Amino acid sequence: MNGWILAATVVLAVGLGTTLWGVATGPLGRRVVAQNLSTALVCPGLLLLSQGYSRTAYVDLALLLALLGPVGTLVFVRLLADELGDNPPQAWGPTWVAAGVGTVVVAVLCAVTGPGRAMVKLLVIGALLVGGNLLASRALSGGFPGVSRD
Amino acid sequence: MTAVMHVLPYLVAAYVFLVGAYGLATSRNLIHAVGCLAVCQSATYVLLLAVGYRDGGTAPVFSDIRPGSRPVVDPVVQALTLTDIVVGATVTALLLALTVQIAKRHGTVDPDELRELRG
Amino acid sequence: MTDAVVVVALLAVAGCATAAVANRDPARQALILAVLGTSLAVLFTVLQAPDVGLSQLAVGSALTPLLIMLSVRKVRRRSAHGKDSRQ
Amino acid sequence: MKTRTTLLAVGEVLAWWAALVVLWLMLISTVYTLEWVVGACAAGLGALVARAGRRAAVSRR
Amino acid sequence: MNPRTRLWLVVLGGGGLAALLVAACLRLPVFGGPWHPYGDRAVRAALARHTANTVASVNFDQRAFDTMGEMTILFGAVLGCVVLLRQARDEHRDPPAPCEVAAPVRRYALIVLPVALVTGLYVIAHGQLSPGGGFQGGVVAATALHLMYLGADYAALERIRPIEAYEIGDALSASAYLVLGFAGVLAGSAFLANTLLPYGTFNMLSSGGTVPLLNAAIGMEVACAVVVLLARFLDQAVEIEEGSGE
Repeated sequence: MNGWILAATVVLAVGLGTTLWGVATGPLGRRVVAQNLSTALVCPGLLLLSQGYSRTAYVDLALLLALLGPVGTLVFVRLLADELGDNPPQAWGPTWVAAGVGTVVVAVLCAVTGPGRAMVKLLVIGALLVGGNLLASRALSGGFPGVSRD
Repeated sequence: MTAVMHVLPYLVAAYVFLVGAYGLATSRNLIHAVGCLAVCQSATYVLLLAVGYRDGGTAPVFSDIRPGSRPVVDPVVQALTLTDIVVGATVTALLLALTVQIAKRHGTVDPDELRELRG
Repeated sequence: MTDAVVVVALLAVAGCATAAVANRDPARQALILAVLGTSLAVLFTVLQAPDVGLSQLAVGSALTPLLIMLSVRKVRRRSAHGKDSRQ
Repeated sequence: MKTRTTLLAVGEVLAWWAALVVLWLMLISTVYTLEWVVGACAAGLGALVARAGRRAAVSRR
Repeated sequence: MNPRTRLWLVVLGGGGLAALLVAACLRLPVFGGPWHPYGDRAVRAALARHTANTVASVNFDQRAFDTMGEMTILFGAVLGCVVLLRQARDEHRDPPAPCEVAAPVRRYALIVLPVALVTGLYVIAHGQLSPGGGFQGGVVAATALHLMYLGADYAALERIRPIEAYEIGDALSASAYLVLGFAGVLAGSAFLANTLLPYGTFNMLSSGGTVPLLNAAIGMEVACAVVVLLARFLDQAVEIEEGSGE
């Protein structure tokens, strides 16, 4: 047991616990928000686990999640557009908290890794993660003016 | 704690399987039933990987560690689980295709209504 | 103590499985199945199976939800159309 | 006019190719000749798809 | 059978199954135990053949025949979906109205599409070294193409995805796997035996004998199969309408 795994345990327990509660109950809009947050919070957890097990190979998992997580949310945004159109969910507080967790974790890991290609890979993951989740969140809340839904 | 930990993953696998089977038996919508079958399949992944785990072990992948420097977990069950996930995904796709076909031919995806139609 | 993270992942998987069965609407179930896929990937990582975790992420995060949501859309459109023609 | 379009197209593909080769080099752990060859091929494919995708997305408008 | 009797039957059967499963769980080797005879042998065999990722070695070398079965299941399932979801005689194609997608989403899709494709190819190419392999990378690459549907519309996806090419690619890569297997027979050893090529330097792209080639064949097969599969579902959900198109 080391500090990294402890931090990962906390992030995963809080992240998975709250998003499971959010995705299993309540109106449809809140559920999609929770699904988006689950990828946004699990990805930093996976990065911390990779550092905790001192295996750089595990970073690929976080890379794939950062790429495909927002894609999954966009699938729901696209195919549930009719149901979500009436009252689009607004959840900027949790979204920014998740983005903050992602940023902090990536920054700390970059500081530990030191300059090099591994650090750039971490930065790529961080950019994909935060950018993708903020965009998915904005698409979800209907924050793009002048868009006609099909 | 340790005594519980020795069986907890197996019990979780059994629980997930039973919950999926319950959902499958009581489902009123074929698409929901396909989702429940996916839950049942995830129980098999949990069971297989739990059997192969070794305390303090790491993944049997030697791209970033020297072979023999750390104990590794069982790769055979991991390969089996990989096959399991592929087969699970294709089964889901095939069953969803069947469901779409049933909806087209009979106009419903409720198994009880389908039984009445046939009888 | 490394077991703590295993326990967290196991409980998340069990909780997601229960929720996926309890929610009877396929669209809501697809959302929970996406979260179930993510928690399974976490469980596979802590059980030291990154290969399996990668394939679970690839299948569970975008492919399965897309398949289910497309089927839901087709079935809904089909039944809406059927109701129209019956009237 | 025609040459200009061709130049722009080639430039777009080359820019994507360079960016994707850099991405490939960041993903891998050790660099050697075969890695360069495979990475360059993969990045070439990615660059062609990137251009095709952009054209497909805007052509209708 | 009325729902009430059925529920009782489910409870009874489920209870019995639960009791048996719990009894079995208590007798299984303890979780995290040190005794893994097959795993230890598989790791030794993989290292002897210079394959860094033992899981890939098990899938494409030691149990390559099983992977052929898995590939056959995938191929058959895709064939089944193509047959089930074909356009019936009483249906017609109705091109959907173009859908306006917000500009940031379109830009995101157009940037992430090549990045995800290259990542998928990276996962395939490094299957025998780091975690990953043909299956994982193939699904990622196929999913990447469908960003065109999310970022623009179905017509745009169809423009960059000639479906016949993917059907041919699916069949070609499945036969490539078989041909590689028979090459082992022609070279004087067994079907799918990894004796054809030199094992190479440990932890390099060219290591592991036929493992990288089989891996690439599976990667292409999976990518093409997923694209064909999703194309059928998208056709049904977006384009094909009831009625014979008056």
